[in-house]
Amino acid sequence: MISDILVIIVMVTGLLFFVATTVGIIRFPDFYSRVHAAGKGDTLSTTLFLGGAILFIMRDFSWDAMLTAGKLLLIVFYIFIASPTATHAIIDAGYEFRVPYWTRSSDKKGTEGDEANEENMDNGFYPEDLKG
Amino acid sequence: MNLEPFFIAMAVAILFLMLCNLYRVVAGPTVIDRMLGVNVIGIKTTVLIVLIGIIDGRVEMFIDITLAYALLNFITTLAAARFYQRISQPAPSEPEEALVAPSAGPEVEDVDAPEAASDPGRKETP
Amino acid sequence: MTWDASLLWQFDILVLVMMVICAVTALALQGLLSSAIVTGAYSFLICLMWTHMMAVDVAFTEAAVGAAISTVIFLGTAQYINRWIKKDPPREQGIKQLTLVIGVICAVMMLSATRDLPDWADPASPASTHLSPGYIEQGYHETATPNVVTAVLADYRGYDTMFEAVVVFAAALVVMVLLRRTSHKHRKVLHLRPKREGRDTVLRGAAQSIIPVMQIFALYVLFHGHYSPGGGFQGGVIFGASFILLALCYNLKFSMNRFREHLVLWCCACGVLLYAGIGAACLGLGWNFLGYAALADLLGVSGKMARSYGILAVEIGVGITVMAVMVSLYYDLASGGDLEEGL
Amino acid sequence: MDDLFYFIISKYNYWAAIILLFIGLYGMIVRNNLMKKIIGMVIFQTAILLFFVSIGVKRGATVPILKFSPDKQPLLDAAAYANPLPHVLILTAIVVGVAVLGVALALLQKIQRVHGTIEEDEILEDMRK
Repeated sequence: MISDILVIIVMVTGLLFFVATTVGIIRFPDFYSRVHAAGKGDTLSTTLFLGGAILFIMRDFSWDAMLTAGKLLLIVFYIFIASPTATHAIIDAGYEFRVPYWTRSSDKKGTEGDEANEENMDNGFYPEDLKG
Repeated sequence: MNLEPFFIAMAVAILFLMLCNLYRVVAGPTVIDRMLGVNVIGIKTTVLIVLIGIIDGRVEMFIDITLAYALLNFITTLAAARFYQRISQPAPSEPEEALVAPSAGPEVEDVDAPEAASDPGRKETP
Repeated sequence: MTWDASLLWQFDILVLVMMVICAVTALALQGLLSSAIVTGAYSFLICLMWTHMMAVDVAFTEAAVGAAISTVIFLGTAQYINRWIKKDPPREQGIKQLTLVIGVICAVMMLSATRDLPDWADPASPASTHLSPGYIEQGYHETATPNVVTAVLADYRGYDTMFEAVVVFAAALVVMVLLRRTSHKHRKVLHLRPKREGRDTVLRGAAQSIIPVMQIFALYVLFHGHYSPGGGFQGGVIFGASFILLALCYNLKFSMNRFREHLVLWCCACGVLLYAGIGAACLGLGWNFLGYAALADLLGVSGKMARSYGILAVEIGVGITVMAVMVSLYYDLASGGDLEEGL
Repeated sequence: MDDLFYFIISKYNYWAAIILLFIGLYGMIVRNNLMKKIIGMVIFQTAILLFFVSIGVKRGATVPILKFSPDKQPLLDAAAYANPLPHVLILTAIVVGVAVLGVALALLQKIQRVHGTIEEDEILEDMRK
């Protein structure tokens, strides 16, 4: 009973993080902040979902269930390695192409900044190669 | 307590959020934005497969697929990143020169392969 | 009403709607890379669909192939072609509309024909009542293999699988013959990946921790295919993907030093030969081609265990061929055929 | 209302397969770019595979891997397992599909080398010259 409630709590927390990830991916204004949302929120919510699954499987103890739970732990570990690595690779590619980044418009005037970048962002400019 | 309705609700909720993420795949202004959306969809696919397994009652049969996804998922993303690193290098301006340039051969050799060179014993084995 | 709520139709409909959106997007977008990447999302969704239809072996194959191979070879090809699509020429607008009309008419005809098909997930449908119960009920007594799909794949339908392996082998040869260039006159413009001191450390660290696990997991999938989803096709694809990952994290030369091209071709041929050789050995012992029960005396086991071992040997052959073919496809397509600098 | 609901529930998978089939076919015929045609081919192919696997689904069935009772006896009830035959056919078809995709992409690279373009009308013009 307690473990069931624990499963529900963990999974609902994971769902909340996934909602936050989705909002971030849809609503954030530029590429870098979207990668930020995906890299952190997605990994954490996946970990929580799979953690809930592990708790559910471990409810009644048997060696088969232990083996399955061990495999799930392995999955969590490798997602924890692979997913941030993937976002790192994406952001590296974007940085190499100088994808324009977003700045707050109030900070725009009067401060030193990358003017070309701001112009690009305003005009919706993206490197040609990245649109293909 | 019967948790099956909870898992079904959870699976449908995750799918609905995946549908929202699909917006980034369809509309994303650049290719790497799309890549990001596909990455999120791929990682959540692993969760959904585990949930389907739990609902079916035989998770141990579904877990291998999930492990395969966990290990393979970032190959596509990595390939896209590598692709952009390669084409960010400007092509030689003189195509005639590039057509016959034999210097391209040795240059390939020393790009990024110090491990291969420093390790001649393992070169022979697959 | 006999429909069952546990079929999760909400789930199916959401996945299918997403699949249709992905398919339309992949064909409508102007850029080629975008289309290739949307096709990757399509692959994830169809894997989900197959898992939900309880086709775990199929889902496993799709997972390995869709996540590791197809998008990578799309991207590899995109390096060597024009990535920019121009607008379709206006003179074809009429043909386009005509195609649309004919397509819609055909689709409506096929949709109306679905009324005659058995209901979805009907246990009493003709496809599920004549041949397949025999495989499920007899398969374990005859082959000692709990995974019915593996038993049918390698034993009852062994010919089919053997020629599928031959087709895959032929595809690798065709790709090599099409792309290989010997003359140095037509050397293509090489885009070298820029040197990046220290910036690949994260990727290489991740690859170093993942590649060994991937290879061990591939062997597990191959040898455990009797008792869980898996088998030669899935294990081979995952093993091949480990070399692709190596090439992506370091470079093509590095991967080719580990797994040289002539060795790849030997592996391609040896897998098919192992499969056909086992079949021929059964023939030589006086049974049918691929009748593994002939090996019983040779191995000193009962007939049904001999069939189980025969299935295992055949799966190993398939695994070697598929692994080598996937690596060969990657080497050729990602380097444009001259094997010097890949993706 | 219930009848309509039952009708939709019992057929939607076939409808999805047919819709995907014609999306792929339309893309293959209409798009001018050869790579788009290849993507149309992939979608066409998966639609057929989806139809095949749909045939083998059974309500209340589990994966076609035998279950064992605690005393190691297999449960041999055909109604409890999904139909394994379509799975076998489709499993091999996917790997062959990747091989076909590889050959198609190799042809694409070769066409680009010979004609310098992968647009269908430009290739035809180039061939007429």
